[in-house]
Amino acid sequence: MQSTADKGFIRRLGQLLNPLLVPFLAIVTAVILGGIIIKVVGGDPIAAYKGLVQGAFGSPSALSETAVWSTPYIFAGLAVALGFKGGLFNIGAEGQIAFGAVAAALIGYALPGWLHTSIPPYIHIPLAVGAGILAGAIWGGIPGALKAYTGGHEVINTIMMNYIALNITSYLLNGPMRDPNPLNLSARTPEIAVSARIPPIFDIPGMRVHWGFVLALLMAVVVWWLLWKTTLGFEIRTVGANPDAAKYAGINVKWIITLTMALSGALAGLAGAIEVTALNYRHELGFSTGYGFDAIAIALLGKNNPYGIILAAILFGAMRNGATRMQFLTQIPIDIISVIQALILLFVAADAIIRFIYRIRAREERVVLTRGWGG
Amino acid sequence: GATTPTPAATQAPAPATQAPAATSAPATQPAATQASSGTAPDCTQANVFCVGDVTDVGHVDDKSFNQSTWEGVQKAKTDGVVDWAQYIETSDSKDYAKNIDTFAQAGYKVIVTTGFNLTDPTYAAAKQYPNIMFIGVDQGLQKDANHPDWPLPNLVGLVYHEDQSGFLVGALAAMISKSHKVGGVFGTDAVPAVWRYGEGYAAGAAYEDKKNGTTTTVTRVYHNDVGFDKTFTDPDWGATTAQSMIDKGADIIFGGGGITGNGAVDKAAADKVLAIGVDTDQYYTLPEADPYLLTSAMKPIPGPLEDLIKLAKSNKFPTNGLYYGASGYAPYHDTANLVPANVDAEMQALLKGLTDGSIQTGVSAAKPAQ
Amino acid sequence: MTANDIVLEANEITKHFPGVLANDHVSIDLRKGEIHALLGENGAGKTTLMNILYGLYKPDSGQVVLNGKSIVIHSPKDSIEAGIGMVHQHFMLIPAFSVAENIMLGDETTHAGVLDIKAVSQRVRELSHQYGLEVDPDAKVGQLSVGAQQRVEIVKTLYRNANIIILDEPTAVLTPQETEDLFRIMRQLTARGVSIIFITHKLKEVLAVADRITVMRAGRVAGTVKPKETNEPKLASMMVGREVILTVQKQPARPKDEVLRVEDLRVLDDRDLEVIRGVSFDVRSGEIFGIAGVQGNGQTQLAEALTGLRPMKNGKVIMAGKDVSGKPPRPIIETGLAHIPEDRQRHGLVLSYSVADNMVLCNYYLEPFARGGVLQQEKVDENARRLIRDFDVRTPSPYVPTSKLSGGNQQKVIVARELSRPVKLLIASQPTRGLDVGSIEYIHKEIVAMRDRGVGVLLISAELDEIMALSDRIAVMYQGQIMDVVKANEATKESLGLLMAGIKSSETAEAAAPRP
Amino acid sequence: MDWRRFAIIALIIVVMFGTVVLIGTSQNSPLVIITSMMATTIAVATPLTLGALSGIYCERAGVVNIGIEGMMLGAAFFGWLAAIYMNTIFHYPAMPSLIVGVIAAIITGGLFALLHAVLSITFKVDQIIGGTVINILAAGITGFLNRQLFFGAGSVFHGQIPNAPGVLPTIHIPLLADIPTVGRIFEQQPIAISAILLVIITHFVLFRTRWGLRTRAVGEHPRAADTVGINVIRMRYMNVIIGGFLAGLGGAYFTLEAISSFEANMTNGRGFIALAAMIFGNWTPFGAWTAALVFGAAQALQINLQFFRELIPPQLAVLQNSYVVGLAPYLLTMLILTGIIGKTIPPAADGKVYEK
Ligand SMILES: Nc1ncnc2c1ncn2[C@@H]1O[C@H](COP(=O)(O)OP(=O)(O)OP(=O)(O)O)[C@@H](O)[C@H]1O
Ligand SMILES: Nc1ncnc2c1ncn2[C@@H]1O[C@H](COP(=O)(O)OP(=O)(O)OP(=O)(O)O)[C@@H](O)[C@H]1O
Ligand SMILES: [Mg+2]
Ligand SMILES: [Mg+2]
Repeated sequence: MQSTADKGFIRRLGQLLNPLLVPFLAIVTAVILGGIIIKVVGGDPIAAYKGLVQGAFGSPSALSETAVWSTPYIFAGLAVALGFKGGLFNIGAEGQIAFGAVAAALIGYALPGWLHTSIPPYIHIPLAVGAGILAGAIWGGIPGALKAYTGGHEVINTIMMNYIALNITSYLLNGPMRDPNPLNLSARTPEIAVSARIPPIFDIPGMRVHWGFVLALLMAVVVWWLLWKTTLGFEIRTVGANPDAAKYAGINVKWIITLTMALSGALAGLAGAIEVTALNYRHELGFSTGYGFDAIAIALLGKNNPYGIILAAILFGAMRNGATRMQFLTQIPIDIISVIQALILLFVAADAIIRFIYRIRAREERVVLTRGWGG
Repeated sequence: GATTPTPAATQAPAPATQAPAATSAPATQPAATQASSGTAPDCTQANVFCVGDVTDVGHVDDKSFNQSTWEGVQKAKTDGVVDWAQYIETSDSKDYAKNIDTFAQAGYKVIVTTGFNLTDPTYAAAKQYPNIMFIGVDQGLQKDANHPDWPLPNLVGLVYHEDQSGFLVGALAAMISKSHKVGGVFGTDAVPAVWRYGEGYAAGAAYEDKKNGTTTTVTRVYHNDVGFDKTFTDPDWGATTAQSMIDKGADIIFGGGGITGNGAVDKAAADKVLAIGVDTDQYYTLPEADPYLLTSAMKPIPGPLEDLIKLAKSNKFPTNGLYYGASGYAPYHDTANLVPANVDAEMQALLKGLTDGSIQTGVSAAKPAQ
Repeated sequence: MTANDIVLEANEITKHFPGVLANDHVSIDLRKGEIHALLGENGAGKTTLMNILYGLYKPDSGQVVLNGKSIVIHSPKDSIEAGIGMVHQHFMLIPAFSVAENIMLGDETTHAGVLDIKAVSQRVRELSHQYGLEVDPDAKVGQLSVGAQQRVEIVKTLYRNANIIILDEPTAVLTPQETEDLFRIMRQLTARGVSIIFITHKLKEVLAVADRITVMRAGRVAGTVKPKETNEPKLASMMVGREVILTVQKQPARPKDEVLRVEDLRVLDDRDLEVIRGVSFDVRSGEIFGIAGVQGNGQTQLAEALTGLRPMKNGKVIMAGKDVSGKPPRPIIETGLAHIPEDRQRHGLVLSYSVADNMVLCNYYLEPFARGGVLQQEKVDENARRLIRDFDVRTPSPYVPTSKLSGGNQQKVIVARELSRPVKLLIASQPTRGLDVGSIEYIHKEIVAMRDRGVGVLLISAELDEIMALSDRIAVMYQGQIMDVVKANEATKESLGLLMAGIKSSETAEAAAPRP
Repeated sequence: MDWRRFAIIALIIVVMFGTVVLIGTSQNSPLVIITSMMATTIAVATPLTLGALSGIYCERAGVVNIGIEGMMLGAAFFGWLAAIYMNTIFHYPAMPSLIVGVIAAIITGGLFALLHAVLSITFKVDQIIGGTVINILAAGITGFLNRQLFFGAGSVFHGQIPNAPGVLPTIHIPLLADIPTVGRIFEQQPIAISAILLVIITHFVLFRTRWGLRTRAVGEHPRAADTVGINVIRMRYMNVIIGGFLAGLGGAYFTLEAISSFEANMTNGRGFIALAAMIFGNWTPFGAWTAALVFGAAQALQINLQFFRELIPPQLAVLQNSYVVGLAPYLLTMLILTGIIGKTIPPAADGKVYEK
């Protein structure tokens, strides 16, 4: 009697934690393997991981930096996940982030000049961030529309859009949008007006964590609500799960595909806009390299669940942030982080391996994105 | 500008291998790329002289200026100037400040930051930590709205006249080339140093053309079509581009852009065409190209950097905010026999002229905005 | 009967699938030169048993005996070597390949590693001549009619010298004439000593062609009988385990105003060929208008065009007085259309969704299921519980994914969803395909009830029996055109069969050759 | 590969070449320009062709492979590493070292492919995710090892920049290579030549042999193949691994043929362009090859336009902007994918997991 009640409780707890179990074990396994690699190449894994944890969580400012790092990861991770839910694979977050950043920067520094007046923050910030969102939405929407109306596969197209974004950004930052200050020798925009800057949460020097982080957390909730509680979310998920049935049900599949990619791009654009308005106060070439690909890992690690993505993003942010201290203390190349992250992704993607190692029952449903190239 | 000639500058022209740049290179090479080993002393102690190196986004083994800087710091350590040296590689521009801070917090006495992109974070840190000496490699600052308090007593920008180095090798190329077609393969011209190398190269060739009544076609191709992070690390592109120049009759190739340039130099050598290296004497960094490496356009960082560290230790840190490393060109090494005495003499004259300012390259500091 | 003319024997075969006992100690035997029919409702385990004999599945226990020797079949390779050939329920042909390529695949003739298509084509011609199975070795399979594809499948088995051939529901997609043709071939084969296992749901056929009949129910053998010892009702109750009413009771229709009018409709298929070539007809409320015809004569595209799933090239569609020509699905649905799609898993359901979500697939956005773009989950679940009760859908709960439901129950989910909405027109495509008599009986009742409630019904089915049992008026489609529209009570199976084969009653039966 | 497509490709290339010829003619003879542009085109096309062929083997067997980028990167690194070990540690002469390097590269590609096969065929991981894993893993491992081996504590070469054995020698195709100027085109390095041979071989294998028929069957309708006794899983494994070998050879091009050093992420997305080439080529070897040539020509265009920067007439000033010209290959790819240059039809079961 008593024991059966316990069993029931434990089972329910198990059901509650099961989705987290595999990713957790994947991380553990990856970290262990990473440690072995460090050992093999003559480093001290314990010291390394100690440095990593210290650097990520060891002090208030460390925590703050981890949050700063996590912010774009959350946005970008949500972007990729939203695409996945709609059956679309957005590898283009990179370019969408860059475009979001450029647009936000432009509105950030140029708008007062255009209007010949200063703008109050509560208008200027939304405008700048909004511009970033819009730019990202366009940059994501184009491959979306191409997929919907011509069948051009979004995987290739978003990758191409990354390169195109790169060329255009390079052109803009070397030409029209280049910081005119004669002493500026690098390809970057002028600093954005103070009225366009999102303030840090605490005004303590060295604590850079800003309201963008809070916005990222809120955005996760919004995305969750959109996907699971609204008719639009129902339509996105239906198109993702079975486009034919969606069409049969009267859903405008082409439009939903376009919209999904646009929303995905918008989230990525938001990531760029926040980096500019809350952190760098300008856009600079060479910023945001690899976020797009990390975002894929984060979306998968988070199982396309907005809340899972928050956790995954913080994990990745912490790793990237802690890496500095790890290297400072042990001189172990930062690249080990990439290896560990790749291993995590590997084990999460092929959770069968983890289930095999730890003897866990298989679950039925499986992420399926591939629709072949035709469209 | 006020130039502080260094041994490298004055002796580089001397043929054969007297140039410290040359002789020191093999010595430093093995040590140079070693990371610090052993355990760190407590740098907060006043008597422990620690130097930290914050790289630009990239690696200390980039065979380019991140590496040269670290070599300089290492050199200071091996020469006993420094008790402990350490580097942090930046993986994202948003970490510049944090990485500098990591050293500052740990009580390092001198912090070296590499690359123009760290200019502002370095300036900010210098103001925040007045007792720490900061050396900004490639950071040519002036007093302006963003840097009102410049020059700071604890901040020096180590800068170079890359246009002069480019000018020198350009002149040499013009004098040596048989086909009077020479090429240059560079990273993106959005980076001022690269631009100065490239345009200096052309200017030097034009200078000699005027002198000798020759007409040399100088083709420069900058790698602008990829990400900032890729433009200096795309050797395949460098090789392809060099190949294309060689196909059109170029008989000297200047590889001026980190690893992208290395690709060009390698390719030229593979095709038995003369090549010119960049930044350091690449005779030691691209051994496979040695037989065809005519020279390298030098902006030797280790020497001047060590000097600066010494000055910092002996509290004679320059206060004018700028410190010019010598421009120069590397010895001809294996190709010395291709360089007639008169050409060599002309080269030494040019170096002298450039150094004392009697010869101007006429190259702007950076690419004018489009 | 002596044991030695038993060529193939399955002993005590047992096979589990997650949640299902597909075969439960099944034993059957096959004699030389006989046609052994295998009968049974959906999921009774017929295909599973055959897949085991053919080496696609491994049995959990039991063994297979070939010519008296117990053999182990690991893969189709083994069974092919053992002389077993199988024509699958769903054809195993590659549309992009030529007939010859399809036939030689897995058993290629090569010269120094290079394929010798000529030799194969030659061999195929010989076989098709020998057995009167006409197939063109150089044709692309994608271009062939279903009947022709089936002939290719049979040649495929003969090409591999099979002397035991398994035919899994071969007649489901054939005209009466094509079926007759198939039976002729089957008899020819048995005359040459080939033994055939013949699976079907159609009792008439079994009685017509089989030497012995084995009935399966829920994974078990319910019994083996001879045709002369039994009749349709007996077989039906053996299959289902209870009495089944094989005929549909219905009062004569009382048609009222027109709910659907189609004028000179022309539609292209995916290969841009015109597959609906000027079709016109009308459907009135309170009547069932049946469209008979062999698979692939445009019925699929007709349904898709009428429901907005496929663009129309030309023509007019008036639904409930509104012109909906070329409109996308939603506005058409909103004019009062219910649609039971031909392919339940592709169009009708989102298999990963719960039963509840699938039951609002077409009206999730309307009150009360949504307010201001926000889903009202409790209303959705409520609706599901009601429909599951009313339509007696066999599901553990409204929340299980429909992928977990059985074929028939999946179909019931769709039927429940479509028939529970207030509509003026019901388009039902192949509503009972692949379902067992039990389910068929149920769905037929619902459709008739719908009619009597004054809904117009457009019934598209390849099952002539179904069409004749339900329809008030019958149109026969042949190659994208309507051959004729006849009153159900005036139509005979033979007359319709001829029309389905493209022969107007005026013409002579000689022309009734199967299409090339 | 339909003729319309060929015509369009030819046209694109002619336009690109023509532009440069017109601009540069005052400085170089058209023949010289065309020759050099062709040389560039072939060089750039080499890794793309091999990558695309790799994709063709995988996808004709029904396995989508976007991990080609990672496979090439990994192969570039380990091939180069093997060559250096042979040359510096075991003191073999350059040539054998290079050959060992190429073999190592091919094997590396095969091993990455094996991983992809295990993930996407055995563990039934979504194939695009599998490919992404390969890409991220390859970038991480090569970056880390490149660093760890050549630099810092525990580095094999004690910080010495190891003396790479150079690059594969140029082969002069007799007679052809002796033609003045134009002969240049026929002086190619082994991998470039083998790429073209492999196009022909692959075409033959796919459409003339038993292996090819079965491969295509498995990619079109695996169950059908299964029912005639073809081992679907095995066919898929084999073809994915063959694809890996080809990607590996493509990787070898970067560090053993083009230049003699390795850099982090040096493949710079060429693996993805290769995929685009495969799709543009409609999953046929010759189609993919010609598509690769288009990308090659686009890069030749870009290089040469900068080359003749000063000569570009003002009305074409836009061509002076290398960023704008740089867009060409990418815009072209997207245009191609819209299908306006003829619809491309992937293998029916491409990307679909096969469950018995
Ligand atoms: N691959 C499978 N995995 C799990 N269950 C299966 C599988 N194949 C068949 N089943 C189940 O096994 C049972 C027998 O299926 P089978 O296909 O043999 O029935 P059947 O008699 O052929 O029905 P039908 O007349 O619809 O073809 C059914 O419950 C079916 O759902
Ligand atoms: N492919 C499959 N994989 C796993 N389980 C299956 C599969 N197919 C069927 N099943 C299980 O087998 C059970 C019976 O399925 P099946 O479709 O054969 O039922 P059925 O006998 O055909 O019912 P109906 O007569 O209503 O079609 C289902 O409840 C389902 O859980
Ligand atoms: Mg069934
Ligand atoms: Mg069956």
